[in-house]
Amino acid sequence: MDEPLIVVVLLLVAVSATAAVAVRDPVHQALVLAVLGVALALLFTVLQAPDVGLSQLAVGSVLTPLLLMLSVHRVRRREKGRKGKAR
Amino acid sequence: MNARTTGRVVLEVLGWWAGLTLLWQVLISTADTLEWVVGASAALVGALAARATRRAVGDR
Amino acid sequence: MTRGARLIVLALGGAGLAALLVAACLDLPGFGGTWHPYGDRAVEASLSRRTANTIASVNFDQRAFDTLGEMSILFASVVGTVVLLRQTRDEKRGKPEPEEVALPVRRYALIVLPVAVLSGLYVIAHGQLSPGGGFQGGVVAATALHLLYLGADYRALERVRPVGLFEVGDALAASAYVVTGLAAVLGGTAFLANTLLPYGTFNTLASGGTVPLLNAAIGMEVACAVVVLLARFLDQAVEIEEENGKR
Amino acid sequence: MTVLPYLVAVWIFLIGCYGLATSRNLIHAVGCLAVCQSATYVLLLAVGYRDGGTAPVYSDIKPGSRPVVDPVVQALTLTDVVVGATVTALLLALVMQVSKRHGTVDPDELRELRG
Amino acid sequence: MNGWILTATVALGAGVGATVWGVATGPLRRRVVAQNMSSAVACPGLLLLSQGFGRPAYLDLALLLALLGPAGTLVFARLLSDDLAADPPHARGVTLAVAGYGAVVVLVLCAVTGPGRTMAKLLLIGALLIGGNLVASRALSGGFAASRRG
Repeated sequence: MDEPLIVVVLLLVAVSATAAVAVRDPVHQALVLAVLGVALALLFTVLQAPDVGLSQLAVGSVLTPLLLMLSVHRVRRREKGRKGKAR
Repeated sequence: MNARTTGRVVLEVLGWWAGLTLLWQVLISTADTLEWVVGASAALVGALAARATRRAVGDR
Repeated sequence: MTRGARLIVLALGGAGLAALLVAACLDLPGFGGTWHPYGDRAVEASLSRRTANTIASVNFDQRAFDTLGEMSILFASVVGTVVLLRQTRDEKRGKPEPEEVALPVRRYALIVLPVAVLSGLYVIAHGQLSPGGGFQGGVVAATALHLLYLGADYRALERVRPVGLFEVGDALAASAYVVTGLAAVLGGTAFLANTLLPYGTFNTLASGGTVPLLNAAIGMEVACAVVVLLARFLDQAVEIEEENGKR
Repeated sequence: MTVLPYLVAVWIFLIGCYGLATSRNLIHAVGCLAVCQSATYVLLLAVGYRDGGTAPVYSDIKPGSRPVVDPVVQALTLTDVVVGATVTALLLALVMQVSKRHGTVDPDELRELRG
Repeated sequence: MNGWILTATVALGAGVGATVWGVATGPLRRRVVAQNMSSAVACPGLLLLSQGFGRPAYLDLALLLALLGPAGTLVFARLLSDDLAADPPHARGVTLAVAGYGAVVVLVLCAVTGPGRTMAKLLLIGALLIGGNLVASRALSGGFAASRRG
């Protein structure tokens, strides 16, 4: 009944998942993963699973990007500190 | 903390509490007594959080 | 193994796996079919216990033991993270610097934070009625608190977030779940069986027997767990410095 | 159409595995693992879907008035989304430890350090 | 399939498709704007879907997205403030256009549902969505002064 809608959202998810892997920089990947989270939440809504959609929104929009970005921040700061010391 | 600041703090928390209880009533679909009780307590938590954050940001 | 050889092995394995998975997909019951024997029975069981949200009924009533397992994974990974990211002897704690934040952003954070906390509590409290539940609402309420870090700075967040209390809350919520399960055993039935409380009126807050209780326990558990996790990550990213003398 | 959602799940899983194997940065690898995880969610929910069905949540519709989708797979998925996020956090904590001990997060460089 | 779902299909396909493309390519300043737009476009889509499926309960999803989407953008604005200060994004036109789209969707749905709790909820979601996205895009273009953090 809602076939075109399901196909469109499925394709959005597939494309953004591919982009999340193809993008090699972790900061850029965190940005793509945030969009993938939104796309997945849309897919779950379309597949009539609002509970799962809520779960995905709660986790994917803030929590996962925040964790990834904090790790990147930490690792970068460390590398910068090492380079500064070596100089 | 003198009486005037205490009064202002109480007023601020009460304002948030009333506003958030109203908001709870918007979110739910049907209201009964238990719903009001739960909503009022959740709004109280929110109001205290609002007060605490404002203080944490304010006096530095 | 060189990079090239690794890619060849990956391509071979990937192609084999892809072929098997596609073959399996072609044999699955078609997408959108009408044959859902478990689903139909789960809906019936949920309605007989007057739980409006069937998914909450599956999670906290019919498969409550499975949720206990999920909760222990969550608990274990939080404990693991806390142990991994503790402050070691060669690290010192620096003072986080105050941040310059544009006024509209700060005002937005201060206004939306209570609203987001309330929405998180609403999602938890209405878990057995409308879409939502402890897992989702817990994450929302915990994330809401971190708007203070995003809209002001880490020092402000530290003032309103006693991590020790949240650690205690995490443990208390986990044991509350188990205690609710054991209460059913004391009541003369099986562990986590939903026979203790009256089922109530359909589609009201008190319906569903022990489902709301377990739901609230999970909500508290998840909220505390996320706060503790993020506290460790923020400490590492913002506060903890390494000693200069290292290596 | 009857297999497209399953094939999308397979594609997401395989592309995630590819990223995991070729990643040059452990943080990126953890992100790829999150992509792999989402493949399982898509597969499970696709299995539970019913044409013309709606969610079995009766807060705003009458029971029995509309066909409903399978709640069991949804319950499995929704707990895993949240638990998966905390497991991701655990992996990221491991990555931070690796960076502290060895000063790099490139798997190839780490191999050279050990060997 | 009814008109609401058809509209949602077109809007989501075009809008979210564009943001996926925007977030996967180009300079950092375009990627963060695309990330911000993804929640701003998806939220009205969820409202349309809720109406199209005839399920007011699905509005909770839009509510959470309106609350948390801008918070997600603030994460990036916060932790990338140094990079963004060197090359600040300017996306006033896109932001206003998407905000207008959100406002139109909310107003149309309000007109259809009529007064009541659902309408109040819709207006709340609309206010949070538009306010949040304007603030988030303000935060991206210089909301956090570039600091000396590492």
